[in-house]
Amino acid sequence: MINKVVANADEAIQDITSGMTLMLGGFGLCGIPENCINSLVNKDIDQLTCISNNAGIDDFGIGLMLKKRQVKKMISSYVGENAEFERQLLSGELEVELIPQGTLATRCMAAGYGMPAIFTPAGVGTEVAEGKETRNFDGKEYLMEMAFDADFALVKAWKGDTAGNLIFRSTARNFNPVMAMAGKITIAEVEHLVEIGDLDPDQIHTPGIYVHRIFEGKDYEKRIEQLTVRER
Amino acid sequence: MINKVVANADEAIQDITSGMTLMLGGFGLCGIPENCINSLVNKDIDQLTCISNNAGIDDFGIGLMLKKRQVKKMISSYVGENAEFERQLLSGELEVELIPQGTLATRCMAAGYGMPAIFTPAGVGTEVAEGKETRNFDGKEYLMEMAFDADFALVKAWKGDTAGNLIFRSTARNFNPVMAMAGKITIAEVEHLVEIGDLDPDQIHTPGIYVHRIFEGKDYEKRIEQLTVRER
Amino acid sequence: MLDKIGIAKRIAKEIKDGYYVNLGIGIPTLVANYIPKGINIVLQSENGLLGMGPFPFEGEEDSDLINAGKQTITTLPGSSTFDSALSFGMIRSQKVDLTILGAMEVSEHGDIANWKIPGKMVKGMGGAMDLVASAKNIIVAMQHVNKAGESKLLAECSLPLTGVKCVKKIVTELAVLEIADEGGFRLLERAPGISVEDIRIATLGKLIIEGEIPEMQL
Amino acid sequence: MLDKIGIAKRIAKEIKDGYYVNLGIGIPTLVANYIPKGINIVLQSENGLLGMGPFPFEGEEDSDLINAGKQTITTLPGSSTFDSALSFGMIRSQKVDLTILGAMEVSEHGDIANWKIPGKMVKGMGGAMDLVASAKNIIVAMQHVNKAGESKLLAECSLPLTGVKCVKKIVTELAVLEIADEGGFRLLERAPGISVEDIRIATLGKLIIEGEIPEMQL
Repeated sequence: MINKVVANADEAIQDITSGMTLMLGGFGLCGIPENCINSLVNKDIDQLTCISNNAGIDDFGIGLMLKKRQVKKMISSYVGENAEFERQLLSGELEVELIPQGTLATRCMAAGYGMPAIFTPAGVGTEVAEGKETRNFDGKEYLMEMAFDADFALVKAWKGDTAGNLIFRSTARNFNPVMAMAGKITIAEVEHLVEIGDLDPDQIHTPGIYVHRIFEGKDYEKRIEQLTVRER
Repeated sequence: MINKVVANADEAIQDITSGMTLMLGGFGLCGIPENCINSLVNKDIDQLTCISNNAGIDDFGIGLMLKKRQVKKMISSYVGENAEFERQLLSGELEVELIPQGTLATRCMAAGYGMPAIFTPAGVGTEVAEGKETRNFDGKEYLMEMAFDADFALVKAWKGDTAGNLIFRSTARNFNPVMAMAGKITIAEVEHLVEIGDLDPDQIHTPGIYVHRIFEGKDYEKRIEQLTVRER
Repeated sequence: MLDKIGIAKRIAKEIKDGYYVNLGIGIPTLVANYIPKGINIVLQSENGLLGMGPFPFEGEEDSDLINAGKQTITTLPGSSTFDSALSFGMIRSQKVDLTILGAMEVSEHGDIANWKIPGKMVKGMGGAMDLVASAKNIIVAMQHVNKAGESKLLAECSLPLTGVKCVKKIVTELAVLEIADEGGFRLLERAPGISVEDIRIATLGKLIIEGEIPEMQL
Repeated sequence: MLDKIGIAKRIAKEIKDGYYVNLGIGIPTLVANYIPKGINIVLQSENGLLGMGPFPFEGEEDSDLINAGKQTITTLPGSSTFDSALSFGMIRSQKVDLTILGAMEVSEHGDIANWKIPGKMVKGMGGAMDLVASAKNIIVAMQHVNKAGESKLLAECSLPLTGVKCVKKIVTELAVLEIADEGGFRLLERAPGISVEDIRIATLGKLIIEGEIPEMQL
């Protein structure tokens, strides 16, 4: 069997080059591919287009790539939790395409399901609809939105096996499974890499056919963006 | 909380009436909603349209409904494993619409995902494409296929909880999850009905929001259509 | 006049037993605290969770378990997790019974603007456009007038839209109103101590007043 | 001339290490038995399984575990199950590297007919139309001529089509042929004991013969 297991993030991302389009899983800082991001930051590449729901914070996640000026364009639904992002955006150094969160998720899913386009009502009648084809089904208007085309998808799972099968944990699942399905090459970093046969086939969220490289990440910080607690 | 749990199949299907469109999960005889089918057979209704990948065999599954002449139309990808089906088809008593298996699954999924139509290359250039809109994306032709609209979806799961969350077992999953998402009213029969909290939230295949009624089925036969074994 | 908690309490009365509900950030989040006794609902968080529970006790927070506002939360028995595509799938297919969210402006046709102020840093629409375009029942929780004293209930929104013809009901510190089919804000209830005239003054869009307008019961 | 096992053995040589493969019913199923040593593949069954194993031992069959031919099967370590929509999703998105299936007719443009004979009971296309429309690499395993002695390699298919311009390669009891970009069956290999002339006689569509045609190695 072709070996999908690589030693670490550096090896996994070695052929990512300047100008490529990357998908990065996660919602806020939850479930982001920390190891891959750190390796990207240490690599001499730029002009990247990043498809990711958010853009990290100043000192963590995609924010680190922004600080190193590696990102040409962000395609996201909600951004601007960090000062450097705002500075680059206002100065015109960074291009941002804001799209509805469900559209973002569904355009990933469309790629993974081999559907070239999907219809969604999100954004009808708003500036999101500008330049897009609309279509009426049963009296309701929909926008036609195209499947994404990404060179690499970088995702983070809780467990994975050497065949590339992935299991996510709680809401750290978010965009990771749909992006895993959508990359031309998909790299999965996992907290626990196990042997084939160790995972229950019925519990796998992302079948290994969608995953090209996998490694066990290290030193996960898993930062919390908004710590909210209640009184005991 | 509104109680989704019903006592048995008779109660679950009590408001299914003649002329309705039903989705029935299963692939061959694997994962079919046996209890619901048996209750339908005992009910004085007919003129049903059934969306189901297959049509059962003479003495089991949807074949029993055919024998009672309850079915006006089958929408399936592969049929005719039983003599009565063939007789009704050739005599014109039964209408059959054959559609590609992936198209069948994806039209269910489209309904569950609130997408009015999807694009698939399956059937382009064949008689399946007749009367359908085709569209070229990136040099490849696709058919536009519409989401299904079913009054009821009848599915069978392995485990379920009282909130309607479902877990399927092995390849008995097949069409069940996508049909569960697609019914206006979805009825789930399960081998094991458990309390909320007994299932791991990360392992649920069909979230309870899609399931309106649930009951623990009884006397499952789970027949095997093609018993194939190897020498020890 | 209602305070934020009053608005949340009044909206809570709109919720029926068994509802699946998506709550936006701000006042909508407070609604969860005032669900009437005997009513059980399931909260959907669009980042991939059904069955959201309260904030965790200190020290029990889980970085893998957050809501759409990125706050640490808990799950309740019967909860389920799923990916973002399925999450918006259930929103688009109208399995979520009620969406409650805030707004900067609402028009008398039910248009809503709540994501962008030209000239200011735009953070994005998140899931708001999907929610308003899909939900079968949308209640807006907001102040009747903005900080500059201008009405937020207008003939047409002046800000970039989030969605068109989608809002069903609006609860403000002054009133409960519904969008009439023919257009216009139909006044349903007055807040305690608020007169119809107070509401008329604070409403720039077409206000429809039919018969006696009762004071709301909380 | 090859028997069915010979055809399966020859096709097995087309399979590369790490391939995800979907095998149709009949001769294609036999291919799994002749995968060369050192080559590991993963079999996809379109009813919702990756990592299909051999038939179970007697008494170990599981009614919940079948393949697309409804036969009882087993799973191998590393397998995964999923619903039918995802199954065809991975087929449409070309994650399945190779599809091997039977055919009644193939045209010199790569069209395939394998699901319907007018006037006979039609059972349906199952997943065949999805597979042929989506797969990036399709090999047809079939007899060169039908039972009436008529060629199944034609200028145009006479039977209702399953898919157009999709077949890449054909392995029959007589030959290995590929569909040329400009149309036509390009002869690649002869079966043992079969001459180019034998193949020419059995092929009604345009046959392209370039240079020496080697005998196939099994």
